[in-house]
Amino acid sequence: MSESASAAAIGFARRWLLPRSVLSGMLCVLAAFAIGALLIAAIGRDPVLAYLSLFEASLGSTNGLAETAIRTVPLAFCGIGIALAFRAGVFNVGAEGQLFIGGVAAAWMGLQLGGQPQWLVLPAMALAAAVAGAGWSAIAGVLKLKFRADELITTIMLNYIAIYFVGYLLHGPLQDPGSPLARTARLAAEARLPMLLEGTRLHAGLLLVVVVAIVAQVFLWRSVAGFRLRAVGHNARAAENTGMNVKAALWTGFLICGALSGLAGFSEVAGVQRRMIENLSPGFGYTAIIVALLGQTNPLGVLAAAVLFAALQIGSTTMESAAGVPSALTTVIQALVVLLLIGQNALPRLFRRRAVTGS
Amino acid sequence: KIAMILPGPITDNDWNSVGYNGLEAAGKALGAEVAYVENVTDADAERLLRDFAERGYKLIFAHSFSFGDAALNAAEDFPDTTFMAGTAAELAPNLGTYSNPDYQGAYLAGMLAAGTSKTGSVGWVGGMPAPNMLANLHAYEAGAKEVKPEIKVLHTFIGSWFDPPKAKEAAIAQVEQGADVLSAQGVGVIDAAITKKVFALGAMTDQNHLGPEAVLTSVTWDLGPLVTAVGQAVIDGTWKSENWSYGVAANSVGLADFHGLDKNVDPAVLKAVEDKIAAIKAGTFEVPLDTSEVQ
Amino acid sequence: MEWLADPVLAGFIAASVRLSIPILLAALGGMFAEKSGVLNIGLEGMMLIGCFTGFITVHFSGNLWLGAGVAVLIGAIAGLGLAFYAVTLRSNQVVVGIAFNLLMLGVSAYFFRLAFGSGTASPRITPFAPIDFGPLGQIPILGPLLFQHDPLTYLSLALVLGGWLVMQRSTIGLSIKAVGEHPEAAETLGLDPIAIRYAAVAVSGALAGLGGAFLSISATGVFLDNMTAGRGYIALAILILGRRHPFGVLVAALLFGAAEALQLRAQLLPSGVPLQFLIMLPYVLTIVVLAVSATRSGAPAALGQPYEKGGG
Amino acid sequence: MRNIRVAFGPVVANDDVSFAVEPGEIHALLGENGAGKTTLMRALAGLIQPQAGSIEIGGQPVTIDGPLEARRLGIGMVHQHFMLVPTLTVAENIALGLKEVRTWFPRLDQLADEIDALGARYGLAVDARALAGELSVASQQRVEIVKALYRGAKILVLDEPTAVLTPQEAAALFPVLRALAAAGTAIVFISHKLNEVMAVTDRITVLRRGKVAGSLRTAETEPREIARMMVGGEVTLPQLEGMPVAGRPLLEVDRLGLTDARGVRRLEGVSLSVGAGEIVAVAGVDGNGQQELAEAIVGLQRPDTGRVLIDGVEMTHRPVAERIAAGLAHIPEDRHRTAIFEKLSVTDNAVAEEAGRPRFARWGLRRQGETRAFAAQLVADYDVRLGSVEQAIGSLSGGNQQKVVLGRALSRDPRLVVAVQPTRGLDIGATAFLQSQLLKRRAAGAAVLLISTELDEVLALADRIVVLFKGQVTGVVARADFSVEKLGLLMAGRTA
Ligand SMILES: Nc1ncnc2c1ncn2[C@@H]1O[C@H](COP(=O)(O)OP(=O)(O)OP(=O)(O)O)[C@@H](O)[C@H]1O
Ligand SMILES: Nc1ncnc2c1ncn2[C@@H]1O[C@H](COP(=O)(O)OP(=O)(O)OP(=O)(O)O)[C@@H](O)[C@H]1O
Ligand SMILES: [Mg+2]
Ligand SMILES: [Mg+2]
Repeated sequence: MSESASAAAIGFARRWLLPRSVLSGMLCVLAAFAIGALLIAAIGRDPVLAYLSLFEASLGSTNGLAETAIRTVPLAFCGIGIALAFRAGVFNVGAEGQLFIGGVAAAWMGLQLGGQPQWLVLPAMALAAAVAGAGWSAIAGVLKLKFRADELITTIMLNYIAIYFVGYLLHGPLQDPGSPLARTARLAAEARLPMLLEGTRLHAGLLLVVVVAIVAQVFLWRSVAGFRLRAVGHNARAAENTGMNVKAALWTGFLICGALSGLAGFSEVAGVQRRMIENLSPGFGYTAIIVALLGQTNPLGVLAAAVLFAALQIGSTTMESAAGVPSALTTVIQALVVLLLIGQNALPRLFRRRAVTGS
Repeated sequence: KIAMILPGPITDNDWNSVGYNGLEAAGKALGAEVAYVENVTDADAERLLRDFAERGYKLIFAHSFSFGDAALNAAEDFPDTTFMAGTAAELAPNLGTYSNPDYQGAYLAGMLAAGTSKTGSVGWVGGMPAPNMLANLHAYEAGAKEVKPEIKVLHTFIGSWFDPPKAKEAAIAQVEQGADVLSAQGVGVIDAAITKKVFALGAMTDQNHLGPEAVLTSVTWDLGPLVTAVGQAVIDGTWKSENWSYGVAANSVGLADFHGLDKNVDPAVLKAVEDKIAAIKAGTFEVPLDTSEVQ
Repeated sequence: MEWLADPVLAGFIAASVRLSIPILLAALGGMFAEKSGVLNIGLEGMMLIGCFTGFITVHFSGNLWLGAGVAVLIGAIAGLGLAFYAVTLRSNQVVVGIAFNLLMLGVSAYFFRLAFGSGTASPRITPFAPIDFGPLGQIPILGPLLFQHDPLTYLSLALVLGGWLVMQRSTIGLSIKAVGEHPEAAETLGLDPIAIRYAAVAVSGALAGLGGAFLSISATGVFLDNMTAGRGYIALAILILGRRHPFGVLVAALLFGAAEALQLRAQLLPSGVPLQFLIMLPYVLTIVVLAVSATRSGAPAALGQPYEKGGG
Repeated sequence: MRNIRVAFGPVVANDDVSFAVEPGEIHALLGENGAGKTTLMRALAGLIQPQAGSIEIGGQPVTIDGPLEARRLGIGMVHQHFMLVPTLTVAENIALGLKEVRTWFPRLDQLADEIDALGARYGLAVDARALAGELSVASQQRVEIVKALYRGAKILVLDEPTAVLTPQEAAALFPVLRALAAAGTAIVFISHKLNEVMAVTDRITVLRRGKVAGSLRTAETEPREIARMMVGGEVTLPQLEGMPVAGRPLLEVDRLGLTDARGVRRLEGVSLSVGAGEIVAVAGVDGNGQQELAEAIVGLQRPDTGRVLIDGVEMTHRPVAERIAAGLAHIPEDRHRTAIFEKLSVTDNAVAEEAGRPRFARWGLRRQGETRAFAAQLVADYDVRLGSVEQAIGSLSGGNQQKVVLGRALSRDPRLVVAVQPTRGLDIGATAFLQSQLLKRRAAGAAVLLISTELDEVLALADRIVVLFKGQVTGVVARADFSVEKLGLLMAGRTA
């Protein structure tokens, strides 16, 4: 398989757009739903009603599509960041913590700049979020590059630390004056992302993430820096031998992931919550790991995987409210979709091998 | 049609169970169709509120202090739907709030704890320092101090809502520091009381079955009357946007049966508690509400 | 020397041990998987399913040991499921692990509701009780460290010793290490890397399952959704901190447990340190220890790399 | 083995191959890179199943369905890439998979004694208690042989055993092989070095493109004929001609000292210089600091004392990129680890060093057309055999990978070439080609530092030879004074 941009685009199209693979992907989703249907029936609920409401809530209505798009934004931001880090050989699973840090930085900046024009406030907030997220990620970077501490572990630990640290800020210095709740004051109108669609909550973060996905795709497959990033990820020693700056590529991996996850925090704060809250993310940063890898660590693929996951998550909670399916079951169905999808990716390869080496 | 979104699992024997039970009770009482979603995160809250509103639910409860914003936003877009948010700061014409008055019960629990303690130290274990938890803690402490001004009240926040093993360890640490009556604001504390052979005060529901020898009594909170009343008001068209509070005075918050363990409590204190309940009901005493941060 | 017998110190030591056991078991399991070359991110899910099945078995049978046994069995089966993906299908081990955790989270909560309904009065079982060693338990330091615990704790410590025997002293351990370092070489010598990896991941699931069961049938007597609360991920850190060696893992788990126990006690003192900083102590400590102690992490050469029969 | 056929998808690695080896015989299996030697032997060792053909052992038809069955039949194979687990001891490596070793508390001490005894019997000194990963390459080789013997090998296959050995080590291996043969073992010996084949084998079978090209008695043939049979044409190895025209020094190494990560002193006070139009060779037994020297010059390791100057500019602590910009090209020893990105395309590998140059990039974006054209040119110029330049380089044979590395290094007209073991494991054709390319660079006025353990290669190509022993220079010999004896002494650490 070639790794050039055009071939990647073909690969992407083949994976996501051509009927055959979409068909088999759909089959997986259907199979997961079929198993889910049995479980739903087992507790005496109506699977048909459940799935109708799932579809309706995620893809079958304007509002559903908008909600799916809203959920796509943080998943795709984090997922693309994680994907680029993985490409550089950096196993950064700290998106969750970076998102929280980015969110709190965005809210802080938004409150500082209250009253300034929107064209100034929003970019400043985004910048603050990206810088803060990258800075948080840089802690893991320093630990890895200076102390050789495994980033898979340090980033998990840093997630906990970030969340508690944000908790401290929201209970302390940044707490909304006059409120006992752990949250910042509400952001002024200039500090909120514009809405895209009347009657829905869809905000401009979607445009931002689509742009980011396209830029990331071009960066990864067409730019020299992206090439070096991939090369370092494949073989750091050879990269060094060919004069590439290995540390720079690893830092890129850490910082991009942190910055994009920080932007996820920004878009949640400025687009959805309109302030920083203690539970900003229900595990976006962790789900994004699955999203990144299901998307083959290809920015556009990640975007597609994020849409799939967003639709699934949106739809499945509605399934709970509309058809009385316990949320536990919707979690099961999500996991089954992932497992069947990766199984479907692997199985044909397995059979092909068998056919060749078999005597 | 009444709906509710809850921040945690309805099986928690705690906050979420109370919400769920209240909803069920109101559903039965009013003959209303009810629906709920559990384990709702702040990120999902607004969407689910809108979702319920869109699907024709006329009364929707956002059963968490952190859903206030979400409810406010949803209320704006669905003026014909009535929203009720748990301890919301800002209200709208179609958004009311209801408070969690279990701190009133906590005051009584504090009195009982002080009246039971032999060591002069009592404990309190909670999940996260949220306003209702802080109110509960401060009231508990005030209640204890009313009975024994010199009493020491130990408190620990374990840093998450649901982590029974950790809550148990936190409680054990308090016992080792001398506490011999524990207020259990989370699963696990009663386990510690059983292991360490001290008393625990249950919360939200009668938790005596979790430790028949250890659970002195529980501060119960029954949301049924409130949900039912709100529902009735909506049906009647008499609903008003205000703070609905059903506490001790409305028999929504109270103490569960002692299951025979009241012999361990100083009779004078038992009497004082009963008087206090009467005073609250009569309106001659108001339990102080204090949600300031600790430390 | 007064402080040696101080009850607060004794309580602290005993609590450190109790808090460390679940993570210890999961990390020990993780060691088997990783030594054989499979990254088991699914420890969290395996703990949770063990926590649930252990609880429910004890609830319906009343037999604590049966509960532990079922947790081990179900954990092992979950391990085999993960191995099917990681070894046979050669899928990305991180995605598979995370997906498994998601699955177990859903499955345990769903079946809990199926078994007990959505009502309020959730059941409680009587957990393992500490064994009474009489005066032995009163020995300063050693008493709370060794003689105040329940049978499952001693089983866990025995498993550390067993893990050491298997890993460092037996032919089985040799084969596992060979498969993790150089599966191709192992295959040329007639070992079956695939089968060995399956077995190692199953063992890791079994141990994680037991670690999870410890939470529900030893540490407490209840089960709650997502009761493991991230301990499976902590175990991954402990595993690396302990350099994938049974004794190293034991020390690292104890250290983490001690930090947790300390944190819970520090909250009771008027220290003026914000609460959140105390709560994050164990995590910060883990990072610091990792940073000062990590030279090379010494991961098996083939860790995370799927193996294809007949050479890669 | 009769009429064996093995195909990997469209690639037919063995086509109707028949091959026989008798007890007590040392049988050479020869052929160019990719001719199918390794594949044939892997089929014998039960690691792959042939699609057609039959195998007989001692006259009995057998089916070898796995390594265990192969072992039962007395087949032992020493693989081209060693099959040792580096983190285990020698004894543990040998114990792996042995049924005879107890499951609990294996008798490793007893095993170690047996291994030592077995080693002593055939003159294969191994330390059974040492970690395999810490042994020298030659010792690992011996361990592999002992491992096969301990498992009762009656048929011993050695796949390019000498490719990684020094001449002395290789020479030391031959008596062992003879002793084994004398004891009745049948030995298959795969090598690209015809002199060794002539010296040690009894019979020769040559494969060409998966088919048997011929089989003959060693005594009745000569290298030229074998080579012809292998490639199907004439080949002669190039030889240095003409006097050195040494111009200004392009590489100066000044009292270099280096300590490795484990704290071992690898280089001490090494000084040398290479002038324009000169080939300086660094000779020495493997592991005497050659790799460290090369890496310090290239910038992959940081020396702690001394200086490195490229074209008069101090580069001791400068990044690799600056050295490349100053005209350095590196052909590293360990291709897979240091030179190539196996999963990236041939194109990407070909431009890895220059991807950021204006020729290949504009505004930070890569210029696809230019890049691909360059790769196509390189493939043509250096005779790389492949399907498409967009193929992953890892799917090329080792020899062809090496050609891409060579092309990448030389196509930008470097002024200084550092080549480390550039012909290791290559067949004659590829070796001749590579050596002629180095000579071409010399003629074009570049400085070439050739680091090699192959004495023949060094003697044929170098203007001067610097000998390293234990990280120190034990002597510098000019071309006029070349002699094998002299070099041998210097390599053994005796300063003349
Ligand atoms: N596992 C495999 N999958 C696909 N093709 C293979 C595989 N192994 C070998 N081949 C192909 O089989 C052919 C013969 O390879 P083999 O390794 O036997 O060559 P060789 O004679 O040992 O070469 P060398 O001298 O380089 O070691 C080559 O063309 C190679 O591409
Ligand atoms: N999994 C595989 N798929 C496709 N081809 C393979 C595979 N494994 C090995 N090969 C092919 O096998 C051939 C021989 O591989 P091998 O490793 O023996 O080369 P090599 O011995 O390193 O070459 P050289 O001896 O020249 O250094 C190569 O052409 C390689 O492309
Ligand atoms: Mg070969
Ligand atoms: Mg070869």
